[in-house]
Amino acid sequence: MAPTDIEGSSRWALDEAEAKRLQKEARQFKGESLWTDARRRLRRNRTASFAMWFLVMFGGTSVLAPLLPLPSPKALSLRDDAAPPEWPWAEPAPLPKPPAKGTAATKATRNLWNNGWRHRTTLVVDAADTAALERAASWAADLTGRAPVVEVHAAGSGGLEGYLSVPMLRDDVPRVDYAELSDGGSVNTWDVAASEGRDAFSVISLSLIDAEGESFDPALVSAAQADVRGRRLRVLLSRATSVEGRAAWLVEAELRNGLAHPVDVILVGGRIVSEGPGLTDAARSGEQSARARLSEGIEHADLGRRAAASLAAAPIDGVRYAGTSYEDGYWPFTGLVGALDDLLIEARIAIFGSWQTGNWMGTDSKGRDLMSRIVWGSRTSILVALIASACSLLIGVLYGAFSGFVGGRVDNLMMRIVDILYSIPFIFVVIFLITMVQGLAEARPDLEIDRELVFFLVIGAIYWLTMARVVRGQVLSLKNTEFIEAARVMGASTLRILLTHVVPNVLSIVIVYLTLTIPAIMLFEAFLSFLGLGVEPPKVSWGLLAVDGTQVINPIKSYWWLVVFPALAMGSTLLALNVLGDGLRDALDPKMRGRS
Amino acid sequence: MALQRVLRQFLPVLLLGAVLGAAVYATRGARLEPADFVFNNGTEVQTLDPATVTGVPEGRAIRMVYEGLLVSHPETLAPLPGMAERWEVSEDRLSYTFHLRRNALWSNGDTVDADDFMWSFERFLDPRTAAEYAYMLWYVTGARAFTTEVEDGRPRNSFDTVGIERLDRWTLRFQLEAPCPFFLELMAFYPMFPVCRRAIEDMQARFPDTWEKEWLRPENIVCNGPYTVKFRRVNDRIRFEKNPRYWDADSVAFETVDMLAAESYTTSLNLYLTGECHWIDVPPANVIQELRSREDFDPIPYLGTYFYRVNVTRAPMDDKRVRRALALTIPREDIVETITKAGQVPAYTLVPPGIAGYGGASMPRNATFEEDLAEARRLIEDAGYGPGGKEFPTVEIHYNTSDAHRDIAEVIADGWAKHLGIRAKLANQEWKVYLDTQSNLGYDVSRSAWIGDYADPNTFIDLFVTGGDNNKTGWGDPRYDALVQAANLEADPVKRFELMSEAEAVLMEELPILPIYYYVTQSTYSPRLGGYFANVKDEHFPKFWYWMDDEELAAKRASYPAENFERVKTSGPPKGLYPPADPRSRTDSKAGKRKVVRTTEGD
Amino acid sequence: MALLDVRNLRVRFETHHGVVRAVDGVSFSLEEGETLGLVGESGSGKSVTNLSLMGLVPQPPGVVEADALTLEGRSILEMSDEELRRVRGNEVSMIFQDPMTSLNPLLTIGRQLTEVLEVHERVTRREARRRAAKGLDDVGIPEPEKRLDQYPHELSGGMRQRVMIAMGLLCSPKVLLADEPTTALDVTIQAQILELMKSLQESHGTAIVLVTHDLGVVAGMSDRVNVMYAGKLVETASAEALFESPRHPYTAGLLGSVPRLTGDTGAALDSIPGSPPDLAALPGGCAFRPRCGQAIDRCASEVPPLHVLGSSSSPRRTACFEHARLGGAAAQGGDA
Amino acid sequence: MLRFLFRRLVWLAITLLVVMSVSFFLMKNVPGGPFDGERKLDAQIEANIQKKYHLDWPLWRQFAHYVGPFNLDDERALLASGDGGLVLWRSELAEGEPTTAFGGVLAGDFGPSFRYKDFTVNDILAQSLPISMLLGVLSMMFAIALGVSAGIASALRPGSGIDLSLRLAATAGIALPNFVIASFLVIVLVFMLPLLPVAGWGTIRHMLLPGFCLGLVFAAYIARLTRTGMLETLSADYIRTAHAKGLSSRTVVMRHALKGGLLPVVSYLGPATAGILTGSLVIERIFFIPGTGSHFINAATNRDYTLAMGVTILFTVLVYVLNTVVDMAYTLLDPRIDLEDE
Repeated sequence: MAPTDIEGSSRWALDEAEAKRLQKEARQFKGESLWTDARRRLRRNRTASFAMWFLVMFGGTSVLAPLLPLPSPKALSLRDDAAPPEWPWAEPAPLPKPPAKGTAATKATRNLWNNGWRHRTTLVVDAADTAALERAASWAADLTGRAPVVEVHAAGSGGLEGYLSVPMLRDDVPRVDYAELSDGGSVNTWDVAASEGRDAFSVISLSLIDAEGESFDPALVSAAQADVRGRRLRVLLSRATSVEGRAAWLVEAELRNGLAHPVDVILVGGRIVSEGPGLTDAARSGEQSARARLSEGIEHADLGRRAAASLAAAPIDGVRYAGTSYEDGYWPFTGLVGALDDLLIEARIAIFGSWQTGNWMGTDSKGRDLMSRIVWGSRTSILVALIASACSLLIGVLYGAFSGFVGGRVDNLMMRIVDILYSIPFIFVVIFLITMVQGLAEARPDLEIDRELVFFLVIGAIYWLTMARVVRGQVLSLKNTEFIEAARVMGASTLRILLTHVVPNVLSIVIVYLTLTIPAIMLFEAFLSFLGLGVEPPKVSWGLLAVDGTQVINPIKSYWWLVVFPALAMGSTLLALNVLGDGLRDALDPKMRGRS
Repeated sequence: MALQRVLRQFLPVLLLGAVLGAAVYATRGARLEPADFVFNNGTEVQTLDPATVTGVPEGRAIRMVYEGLLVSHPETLAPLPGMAERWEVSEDRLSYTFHLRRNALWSNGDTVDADDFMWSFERFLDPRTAAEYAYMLWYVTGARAFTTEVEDGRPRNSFDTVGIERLDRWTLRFQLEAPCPFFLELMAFYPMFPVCRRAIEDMQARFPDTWEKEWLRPENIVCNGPYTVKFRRVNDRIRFEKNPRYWDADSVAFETVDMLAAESYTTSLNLYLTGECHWIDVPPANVIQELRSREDFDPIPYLGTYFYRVNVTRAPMDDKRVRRALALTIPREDIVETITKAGQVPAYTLVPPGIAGYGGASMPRNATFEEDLAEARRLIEDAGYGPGGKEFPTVEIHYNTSDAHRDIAEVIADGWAKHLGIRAKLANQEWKVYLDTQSNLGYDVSRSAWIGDYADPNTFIDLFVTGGDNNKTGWGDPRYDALVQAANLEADPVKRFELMSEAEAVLMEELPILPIYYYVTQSTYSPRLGGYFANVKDEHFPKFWYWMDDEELAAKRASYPAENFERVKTSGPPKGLYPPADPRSRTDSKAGKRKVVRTTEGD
Repeated sequence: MALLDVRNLRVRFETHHGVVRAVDGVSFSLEEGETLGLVGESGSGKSVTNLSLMGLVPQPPGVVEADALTLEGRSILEMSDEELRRVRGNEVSMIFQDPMTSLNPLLTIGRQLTEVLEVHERVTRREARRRAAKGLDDVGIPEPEKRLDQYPHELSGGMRQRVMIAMGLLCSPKVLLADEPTTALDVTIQAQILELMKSLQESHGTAIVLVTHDLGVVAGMSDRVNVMYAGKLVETASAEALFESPRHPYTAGLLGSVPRLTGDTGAALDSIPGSPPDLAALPGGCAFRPRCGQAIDRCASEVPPLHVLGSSSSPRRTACFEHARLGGAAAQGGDA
Repeated sequence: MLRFLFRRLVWLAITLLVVMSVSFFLMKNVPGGPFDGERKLDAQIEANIQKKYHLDWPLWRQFAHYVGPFNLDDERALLASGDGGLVLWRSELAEGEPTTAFGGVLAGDFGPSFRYKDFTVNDILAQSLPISMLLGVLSMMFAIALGVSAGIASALRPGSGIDLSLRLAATAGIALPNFVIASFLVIVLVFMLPLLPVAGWGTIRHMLLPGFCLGLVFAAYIARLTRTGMLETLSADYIRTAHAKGLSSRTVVMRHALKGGLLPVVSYLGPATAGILTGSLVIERIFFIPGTGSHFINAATNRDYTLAMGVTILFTVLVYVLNTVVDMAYTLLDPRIDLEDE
């Protein structure tokens, strides 16, 4: 019957009160939406919500890794053997052999001396000689404007030796003295493209950091700029992330106003804050290479050399220059993650200073802290799990659902394609794709291909096949159910039926399958990495840790911690995933609605 | 429909049948009678055809079943009579005459004579055989041309142009193009071993398509060595049986020998520890620490060097100073002490020690590592990098996928970063891709190694002549080429070695390679195994092996040096396998004292 | 002694929502050969009552209590699992609402039929098969032998329900609990099935508890009718008496919502306003009060007890304070 | 059914052809070759080798030669035997007859292996496949026995302690790589309690550990699938019917619920068996078993083109056959599904 009839007919006309009553009734009857209900039920499922919190916690740990006071996951501390776990309160175990002085771990101060996270210059003094220590400290403070940290460890001969070190933050650079600057002496200039003639430009690297909070004087920069062999200044770099007490935009404005000549690019802390019109490709590449420079701390090596030179010129009694080390301590991430990491690192240093945890889970044979490697490795593993499973999910579910739903010849053909893909040796596919990508990345560096991302996508692209099959089977049995018929009768489009009726109903099996796939993906990643097709050392992933771990189980000597902890991390995460998966399945199952 | 119904009825029966069948099949596999001696070869051999093999594992298998003109002394590797009873070298060292023994038989009963050798050498050099090691015989006049000049798929020249001559049924003569001081050693090298002409021709006639595989089947293969092949299981084992027709069969102790192909080091160790295997060639790296105190692990220097190739066609490695800085900064001591651990020696030259009479030339160094570092920093600055200079581009360390290589690369990258401020990235590649990249100079710095084929510096020095197949660095220096050329033509061994040392000095000055360490052998074997010696080429000769009796074992243990070795349990060998009654061939080898090489820190 | 005696049956489910009293103080009895109708809206506790008679209420979360729940004097509540098992399908059997899902799709009809016999009567396979075929024949399935080898999906809905009935009657049970046996079937089949049940009841002498919300079915089949609302009996009477003059507003409402062929076909059907209450949160007093047009103040505070009405020959009871007034109103044509 | 089988067969042929050509061209386009080694060969020697193995031919010709049926080897006559007649099969040739016309995959010849030069791919597969199949069957038996019983046990009492601990164990089985488990078991069962041989192949005792380790992860999967499937069926109406019939709980579970509950497991068996075949690589390495699994990876990393193709074809056929069998088994178990629908 036509809608107008309804309105016209008094018999069917509802007065407002009645309509409201009916609506209320309907609402009452309908109860809550599927999702609200699912959320409620998931919350009520205690194990599942526990699993969820566990995962959130683990994910948080992984994201916040730079904030945690962990030793560096990559800095080597060479020693004869992997060290077993130690209790947090335990005395550090004696090292099997004395470390090379000034380079590696020492007994009492391993925490401080596990390289990484900071650049440092080290002086050796006799620990017994307090006066020498003080002299050294004041000398170091004079030179760097920063209070040194004193460490004491056993000297090889049985006595004590003091190590005096100046911890430096990642962004710490030797302060550029403005007086020095005005005579142009300490402005570092890279003539990145000097030989290319017309496009030549200069990069001026300046430190804008101002430890004492002195004011920043753009005029000095301008003066320096004029000094740069008369060339037009194209790129201005600042290595500081910020100038204390000054917002980035303010710095930028100051620079702009204070500079006599036009500037094309201004970088603050490695981030472009301003781009001028005349930016050429050459300048861009120069900017990139200069940016790469920023985190390397060569400037600090310079400080070290200066310190060494200064000491050589004017020796201090009882103080010896031992060396300078600098290290990022972790593998840098790009983009947003990298930016976040920078912040987190600073927060870490602000909160924990130079304190870091001991080897609570032991170390590997190269003296790297296992706990730290597990935490940092989780980033890779979680990333690969997320990307690859999302990829397989997307392709697999859509492909399988479509194939199963359309059925007939199309289904047959689509499934045969899956069969074919299934049989093609994946290892050739992977090698081929990776080689292709490598070639492309070399040929077109401007595309900025992230090899790892590609690698993860490749894994996902391999893992969608089974998913497609599973989904298709499920859809096939759903296809003839009444509610699908009903939807069809009501004129819903195929896509709509797929998305609103079919997909939610295959969700439970998809979730179960997904929780089964994720561990497989993690292990597959390890396997491919092992073949040289995946993440590159020193980066690690859980899978790689597990693979490494098994090689140390043998009847002669077992380094159990190298297996147990990675396996535990992986196992508990996957268990939580599974429990959560089950919980989700139960929560999403319409048949379970209203039940506990 | 009906079929479905029937199947539905019988499905459980079918399944049950399948399971039962599998179980029957499983229990059918009778237990293999254990062999007298079992060793792990590390991988499946490529082939048992001496002409086409290349690798160390293949060499071990070939030596089981064939014997060449000469054999090597198991410890000193000096040539001993093999198929040839005696031999003469001409004054000018260009002509070698071998007199075959007359009592040598093939396992099918035929006599081994000069014809077999002539035919075998012709086959070896024939391009159609495609022998990878054919170049080893190119010292013989005309051999190179015979292999490389091809017409219609056949050699253009006749074999008569090659300087190998059959003087009579029992005499062979080789004419060399230039003196080759290690020619006798070559004659004991396994690619030079003969094959039975009649047997192979027989197979060619019987299986015109597949004879190349047929003649190597255990039931068809004809050998002249101490053992014959009983059966082969791919990726499992080759079972060898004593060859009763071997000329020196009396001195062969073991009746049966199994050669395993277990690739996993841990599995290999497990097999060894449970006594199912008596000699393993490489134990897992992480137990070496523990093994070193045991009497059954006995590393000695090995004729091999681990080094990095540098791509000198790429900036900034085209700068000699940069290469030297990189070379100086490698923490070699750390690497051998904490990564490889088996007693490897830090390398500062290309040619490993252990070649008698060869002095070599090492890269110039300072008194201490710290001074090396200081010099390296200076060099980098001189080269125009660093503060105030150019930015040093990221260096990629390229290696083939393996834990050991990764570990070493990590340490080196760490050293460069720490001491020079050079960021080094690690890039591992799957083996074949890695080889491809290396050959095409698609790398910055690439992990490499070279194991000498024979105990002569030539096998190393020859690598880096301009445009050499195995140069793979893009480096070339006319001085070097001239010195190598001169050395190759030099008849006087002392002078020759001097020329080679000079060449090596050029190499170490230019440093297209960064030496890292020299290999050591890592064999782990039952203390009861007699006639086995660790040697510089890690070659071992089955005809000398036997089980020591308790007395001899006790004597051996008594002779250990002051350092206390941990005694390990040795499973008692089967009865009757103690030294054979006539240990002729062992007399001098038995006298050889156990050499203990303990590489120690700094002394 | 009654065949089945139920006194003060209470079934509750303890869920996270709270305690749901699915059945709350239901009493009735069933004589041999009698047909008892159990009527009510969805969720009124009919099916749960039925399930508790079989001991099939899932425990936990269900809790079944009763002053008496006896089959021929034996207490069902106190039976062991084994005893219960022997009763099920043998003395008491059950027909479920949806023949589409109540038969195992993976087993043949024959297998599903014969297993009942195999469990309860030690008969040979061949005998079981013969009897199964006869059972199918009894319920009017043509070619019973062939059907035995077929799978449920090869049969139509009506056929399947016939199979269910045949299964229920195979062991000649004393009581057949039919849970909406015809709801899922179309009308012509419905009539056939009902007819079939009736004739089988006569031949087997089986007592039937017929659970339905279809008053027409009840009218045709039942001797007596129990009307349930929110887990409680609200009215019980002989079928004729009930239809003639419902004494509970809910019954009246139910009757009023049945379309009639007579009278003004254009007139609107009277629906009962509102919806059945949430059993976990029943209002105080009479559960029907919020939907009742006749409610008085007392209904809000007191739960009306079952008033005994009528003659001893046709006893009826109703749980309404206003039953007297209702009796008159019902005579006017169920205009509640 | 027969029509179904026929159709599957046709599809198998098509699939094989596509798989073969894609794989062939893919692997030839991957860097590196079978005879590359640490030692780079003299150019002429390399050319000799290339020629010997026909690697110097254009790709299409290599492919045609590989697939057959005509032997394109120029050294031998084409199409005719020694006496000029057409030879259809090798066995028709008298011993020593000098030529064959047919070769390639279509003639049942997978060619010579490049890595194992003494063997043909046929030899290698014939040696290793029975071993792998046996190991596969054994581990599948382990997997099914363990997985199904654990799955049932946990489905019968969802949420109970048994359920939780079984699920925990199953998850551990999935999460812990089998090589970790294998390494631990070797330490315990071989070195601490010397019960089993450490590695090798031969007696049934050699097979227990690898079979168990290989099956474990699949057991865990099967347990999960069984649990899910059983929970689903146990809530079905017909289970209530079965209870109402007076069947004992055991009968209800075994006869009525299990069949339906195992359907997902059955459809998983196809991929699982394929997984066992290819996934046995690590287990084969650890337990030193000369099976096919290692060839799947090693043939590729060695660039042993013919062997890689051989295992690919073998794998394709096996998976295909298994999936067909599974599909058939599915219809046998579930009468509602009709193969002719496909």
